[in-house]
Amino acid sequence: MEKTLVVEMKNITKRFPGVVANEDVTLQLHKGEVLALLGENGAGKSTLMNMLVGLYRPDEGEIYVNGKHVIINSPQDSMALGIGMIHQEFMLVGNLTVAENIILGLKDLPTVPPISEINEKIIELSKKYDLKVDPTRLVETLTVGEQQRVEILKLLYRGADILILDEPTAVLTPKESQELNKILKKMLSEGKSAIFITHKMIEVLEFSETLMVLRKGKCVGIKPTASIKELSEIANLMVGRPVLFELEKGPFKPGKVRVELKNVSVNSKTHTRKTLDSISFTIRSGEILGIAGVAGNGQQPLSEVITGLMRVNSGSIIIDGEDYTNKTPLQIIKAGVSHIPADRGRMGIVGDMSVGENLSMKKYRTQELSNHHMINKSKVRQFASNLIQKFVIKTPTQFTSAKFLSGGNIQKTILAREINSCKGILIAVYPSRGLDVGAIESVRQNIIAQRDRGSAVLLVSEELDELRTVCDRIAVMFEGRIMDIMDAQDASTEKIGLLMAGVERSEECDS
Amino acid sequence: MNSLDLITKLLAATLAMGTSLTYATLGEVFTEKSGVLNLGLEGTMLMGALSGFAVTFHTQSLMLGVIIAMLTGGLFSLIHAFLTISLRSNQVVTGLSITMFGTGLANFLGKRLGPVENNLNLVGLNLAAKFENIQIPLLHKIPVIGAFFDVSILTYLLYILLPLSWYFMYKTKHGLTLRSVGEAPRTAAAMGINVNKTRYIYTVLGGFFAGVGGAALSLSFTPSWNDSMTGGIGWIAIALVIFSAWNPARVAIGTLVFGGITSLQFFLQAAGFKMVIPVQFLAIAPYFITVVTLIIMTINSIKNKGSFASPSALGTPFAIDEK
Amino acid sequence: STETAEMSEDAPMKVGVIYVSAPGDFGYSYMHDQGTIAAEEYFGDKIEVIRMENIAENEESERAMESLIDEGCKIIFANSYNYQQYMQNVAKEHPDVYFEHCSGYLDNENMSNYFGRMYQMRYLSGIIAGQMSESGNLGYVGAFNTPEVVRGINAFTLGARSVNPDATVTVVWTNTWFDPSKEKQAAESLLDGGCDVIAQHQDTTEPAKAAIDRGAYAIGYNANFMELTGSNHVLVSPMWNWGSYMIPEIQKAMDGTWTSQSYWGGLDDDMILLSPVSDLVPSDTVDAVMALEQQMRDDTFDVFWGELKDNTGTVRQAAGEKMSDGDMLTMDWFVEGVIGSAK
Amino acid sequence: MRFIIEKRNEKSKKMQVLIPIYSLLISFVLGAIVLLLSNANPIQTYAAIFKGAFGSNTKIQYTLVKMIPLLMCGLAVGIAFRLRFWNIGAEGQYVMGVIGITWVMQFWTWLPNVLVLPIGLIMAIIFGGLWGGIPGALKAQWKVDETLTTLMMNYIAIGIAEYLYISAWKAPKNNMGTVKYPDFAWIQRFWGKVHYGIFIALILVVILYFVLYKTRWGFELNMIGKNSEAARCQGVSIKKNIILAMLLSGAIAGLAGGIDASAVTHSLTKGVNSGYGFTGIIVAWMSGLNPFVSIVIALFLAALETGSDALQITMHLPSAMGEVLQGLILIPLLAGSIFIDHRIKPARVKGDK
Ligand SMILES: Nc1ncnc2c1ncn2[C@@H]1O[C@H](COP(=O)(O)OP(=O)(O)OP(=O)(O)O)[C@@H](O)[C@H]1O
Ligand SMILES: Nc1ncnc2c1ncn2[C@@H]1O[C@H](COP(=O)(O)OP(=O)(O)OP(=O)(O)O)[C@@H](O)[C@H]1O
Ligand SMILES: [Mg+2]
Ligand SMILES: [Mg+2]
Repeated sequence: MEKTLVVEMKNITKRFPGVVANEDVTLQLHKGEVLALLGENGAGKSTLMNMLVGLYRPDEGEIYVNGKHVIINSPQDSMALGIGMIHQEFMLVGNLTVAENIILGLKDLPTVPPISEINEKIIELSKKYDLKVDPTRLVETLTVGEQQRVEILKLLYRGADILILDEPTAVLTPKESQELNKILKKMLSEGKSAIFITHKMIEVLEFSETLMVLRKGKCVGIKPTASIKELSEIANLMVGRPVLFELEKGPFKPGKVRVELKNVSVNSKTHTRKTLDSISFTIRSGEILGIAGVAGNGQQPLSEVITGLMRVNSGSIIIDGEDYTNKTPLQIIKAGVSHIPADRGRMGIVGDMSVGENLSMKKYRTQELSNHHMINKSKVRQFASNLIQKFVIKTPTQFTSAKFLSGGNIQKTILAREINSCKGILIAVYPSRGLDVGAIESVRQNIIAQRDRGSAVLLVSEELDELRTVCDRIAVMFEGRIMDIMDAQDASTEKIGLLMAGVERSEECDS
Repeated sequence: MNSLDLITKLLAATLAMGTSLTYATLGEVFTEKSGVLNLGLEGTMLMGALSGFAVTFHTQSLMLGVIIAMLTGGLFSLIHAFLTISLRSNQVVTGLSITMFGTGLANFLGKRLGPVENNLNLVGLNLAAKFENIQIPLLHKIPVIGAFFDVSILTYLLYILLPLSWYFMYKTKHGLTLRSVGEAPRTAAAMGINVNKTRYIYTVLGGFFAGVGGAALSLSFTPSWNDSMTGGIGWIAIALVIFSAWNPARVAIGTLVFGGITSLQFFLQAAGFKMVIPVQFLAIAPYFITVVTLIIMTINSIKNKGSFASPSALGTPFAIDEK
Repeated sequence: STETAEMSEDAPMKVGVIYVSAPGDFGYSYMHDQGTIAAEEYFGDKIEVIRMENIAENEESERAMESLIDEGCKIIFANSYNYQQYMQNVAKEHPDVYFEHCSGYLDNENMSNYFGRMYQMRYLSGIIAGQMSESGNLGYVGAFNTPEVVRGINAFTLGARSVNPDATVTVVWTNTWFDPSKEKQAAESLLDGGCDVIAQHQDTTEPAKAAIDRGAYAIGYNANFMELTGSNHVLVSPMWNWGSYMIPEIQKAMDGTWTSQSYWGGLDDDMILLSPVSDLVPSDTVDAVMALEQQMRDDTFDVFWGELKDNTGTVRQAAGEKMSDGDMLTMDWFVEGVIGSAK
Repeated sequence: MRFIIEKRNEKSKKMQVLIPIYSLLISFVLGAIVLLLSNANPIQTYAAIFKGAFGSNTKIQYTLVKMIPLLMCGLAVGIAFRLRFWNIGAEGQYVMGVIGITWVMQFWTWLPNVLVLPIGLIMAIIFGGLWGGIPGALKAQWKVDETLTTLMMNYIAIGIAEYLYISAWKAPKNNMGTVKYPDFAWIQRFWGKVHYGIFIALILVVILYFVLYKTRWGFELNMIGKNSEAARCQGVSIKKNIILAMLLSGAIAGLAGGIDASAVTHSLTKGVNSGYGFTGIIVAWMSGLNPFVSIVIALFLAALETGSDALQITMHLPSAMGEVLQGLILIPLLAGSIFIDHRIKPARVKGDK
């Protein structure tokens, strides 16, 4: 079959202050084909795609769509060319409804949009693709999975033929990912073409015809997916060195109880059901407790009550034998708790401060970095450069604003800070979300090392693989409750999957 | 005077005084909704008042006066827009500077745009005509409500503009664009909206309203030109934008509360009420009560899930390729 | 500097004038400027006037005076109450310059204070208001409850009640000397409350205009409001005539005969005036007012003549006695017939 | 041709110096046009303004005296701005400071003489601090919008001051205004008009520089201002710091009022709300919230103000022209500020058709 080129980006170069995000990259997408765009965090994938949709303009190079040379100055231009993109960070307006988000920016919209007609059309579309979502709801009240559905509906509604998907599954649960993948298949079967950015190797194999790898802004390889025999091949290409898929993990030797939750409950402001409902468990030193569950079932509130960011309504939290219920975040930090928060941009870093300052944010209070109330700048510099080296954080200098780092390196910065200051208790929430294989490897390895050194770790994750390989025990959460806690080796995907869906153990036995 | 009568008159006074304030507040709601904070309102209004008066004085045309006031307001906001949107200067300081500049320029021009007979002064001149109250037959006789039907054309216009603005903002595609730009500019840009163009439009629109607000003083409420005649109304308008939670439908509440209390304290004095509190305290009552009301409303809204959130991107410049 | 100013014999003498607001306001500073203009016309090129307007009543005024002295001013007039302290300071440092402060009480060897007995005109305007009012409800828009304003209200009330013993004067405070909107609102509220004459101690014509618009009467202040508004519903305006003071003082400074004084001028020396009376006022009333004006000029009639009771009934001035200047200058109570609070 | 604005890799040191110079040149040109239109010789006018601000010892002294409250109000709002707390209430906090010191001066007569001034200044700090602390607490506790509360509280403070100097605290003989402070409690002058308050302001600059740039607390304020949610996760209490910063902000504005009252006005009277609180906002921002730079900006703005007197004296222009020229100086400066961390370049034309 003759393959027609739908998109061709020729010799694209894009520079940002201090970095060359893309250098002489050439990309080709054929009709009906899925191109997997791979690369480490910060390799320049999102940047390249943003140029295709007109958010950025290339410094050098040319773009051809359907054989015609085009200048894409704005997203409006790219939409007119039938290009649509799901961005890495959701592009949604929280206080608008689903329908409003979907029609936002549409060119040929009548002045007074016929909302009921639009709602119907959305419902129709969502039925066709099995994307359940209520068009009248405010987007800020939706779960992450639902928000992703809105993003897809935006593409469908606009009838884009060329889809760009920038890590669409990064924040989804396995189940949601599977659903998304089904939808994608359906869309592709209609003759659409797609560029798919992901860090998940399985998805690469499952979807793409061709894969293209970027490293440090340059293209380092284009291959037919069929030619790939082992996953490690891609990983090595991306990272430029062999990647370990096996984690080194010491034997499980649990020590004394470090954290204990007793019947912790948090009332919900909006729902009648509790946000957290009688949660009880313990974490011992030298142990990693995994929390599995579909996002929005209380994992994040759980991490926040332990770190003092959210108040509990009843129950108690005991750290090293002392009651820390409703203590301030600072008191809990001083008790030795480190925290890798779920939303790294919002909670984890201060984008407008330097990488070095961000690294020192847990330690600036201590004698290590300050004498009494004065911060010792030279000690901070030394401290930061050590951490940057140790955790291989890619940053032009430690004085660069943290916001300029790629997602993966932002996460490494947080990890470095929290692990460095960790005094035995680590709460990690989705620590590998959106990271490349290399970064994931190092994050997991670091967490395990922490446990091997005798720390108590709570790991919230949606990746069953991760939970199974990293954790010692796994608890499954559903609607604010803990459904069950089991040893990691007893945790089969099916078992966890059922619990995550809210099926009680007993019911499972009955059936 | 019976109490119904008193309330009617109080309401009438509030409407007369509140007209200018409402225009300015409504305009600033549009501006802020798009993510631009315009603290230059006071200076912009004053320029509107000045230009409106000067033009009407020389041409005898009230319509032309209002139009020129509107355009002047728009022009002044355009300066603000250019500085804060294109050149990304700090919105707070730019606004303050514009107020300083506008106040100075208006007061200066007030001594230059008058007729030769009056030493080029505009101060102390009277207009041949001003916006008179128009009574709607029968309706204006109804107690209390009647006050709404015995106002000037500029006030009647607000009866249309306020609901229309609400409709525009929440029901039309332009309103959708406006809200998204102030709330999530990156998203708006990704959806093909020209964020900065939108912000320009609504900043200038806000200026149009501010200009008319100024003219409502110099051509209708106190038809004359006086140095700094806006007397802080622009600042109050900025405060009332918050009070109305950036919702055009609630602008009227804010201006009625503030204007009402201002008028009320005069009414109480005029009614010979034995004052237990010093007169200066009556003068600060409107400010005090506005703050207290805001506190109560805010606490209430926290309980019923916040409705007092400002547009998320308010005050921050936008550039697509900058994080 | 001072040297250059004294260089030539017939170089004009420099006169500095400091105004609290812009003289274009047709209010207080405007009338001062009329005085200055009168002096300019009188002396021709023998003097050169340097004006400074909108000078705040803080150290800015001191700076303004120093600047004027730098420019070589020989005599400096300043027209607002709170300048007095600063003027006294500067006066002590510049014994060779003459200082003239309006509306205060401080003085120095080279500093005088001066003011006018505006209450006399207020009384006369009160007679006209009392005569013309049908309801007997008079309204008065007041800026701040300072002794000067309170004194004016009392005099106005006494005048009105001298012809209409049942008349009342309702006071509304605006807490601003100058704010067109507030002044208008205050007047409107008085009119809504049934007042049919509006008097004012404010710096814009808005209260008067509000009255005219409603077909009520107005009493002006500072300048001739009948001219400014073009309406004969302005019955009369008590006015300042600062030229009558400034011209002789400048002359004395020129002649080197200047001496310091505390001067509270009245009708007898033309520092205050009554504008022409509206043609709506019956001629016998005008005649009566003129007769009384002559009596005041001759010092045979006093406005604050006992017995005077305040509006709670307490006797404030014993019968058959005239009130001392000291008591007038600190007045903080309203006479019978005033509705409102002086505190 | 289209132009695009591109971010520089780092702030340009060169531009930080050049921009004010270029901006001023543009201002002069704009101002010259306005002046020519009003029949004034621009060169003469500018020379007069400069002479008015720096032309003699006395002029320099007045400029310095004016700088003190401007600088302190700039420092005050700068602290709040660090937290993204829009304190536009420095004016009211300043007025409350004057009320505080006046209370001590007028009524605490039993105090030993040497203590009157220090205690008066402390009271100014307390009054100003509380006036700033209230909106701070309202924000911290209930998220009440500070722009509205601080703005409204300006008017309230001014109203209270008017009540006090016209009625309650009025000196018996006065038309308005409280009694003069006892002269042993005045802040003394050491060079002409310049009083010792200037040292308090300068010491404050140094202290604040250290606090804001060198201490843990300064670091915490910075974190909160730039991402309060992240700061909270790092154990920084947002509520506590908003209240603390606003107490401090208000206290400094109050102190500014106290100093000006005890050194210059010597009483509470009309003119107490002189606009320093608002100009302080401009000082804070133009200085990039840097205390040392604030000195330069405050001096500049003070000079503009004192120099503007010359417009009336030498050029016989109305005082409003001063504001016009000040606006014309600020606007190009604001417009230029972008080039410190951005450069402008023509959009790429290659490939355009
Ligand atoms: N607007 C910007 N300003 C400055 N630098 C930027 C900007 N956007 C991206 N960069 C830099 O360009 C490089 C490429 O970033 P990009 O976001 O394209 O990476 P990516 O491959 O998508 O990474 P990830 O997998 O983490 O999403 C990174 O070094 C990033 O820090
Ligand atoms: N993140 C942390 N990890 C470990 N220890 C900490 C941490 N933060 C603070 N500390 C320690 O806790 C103690 C108290 O902390 P705090 O910040 O209150 O100290 P401080 O500022 O020196 O004291 P104070 O403010 O009371 O004078 C200090 O000894 C400090 O070193
Ligand atoms: Mg990316
Ligand atoms: Mg401490």
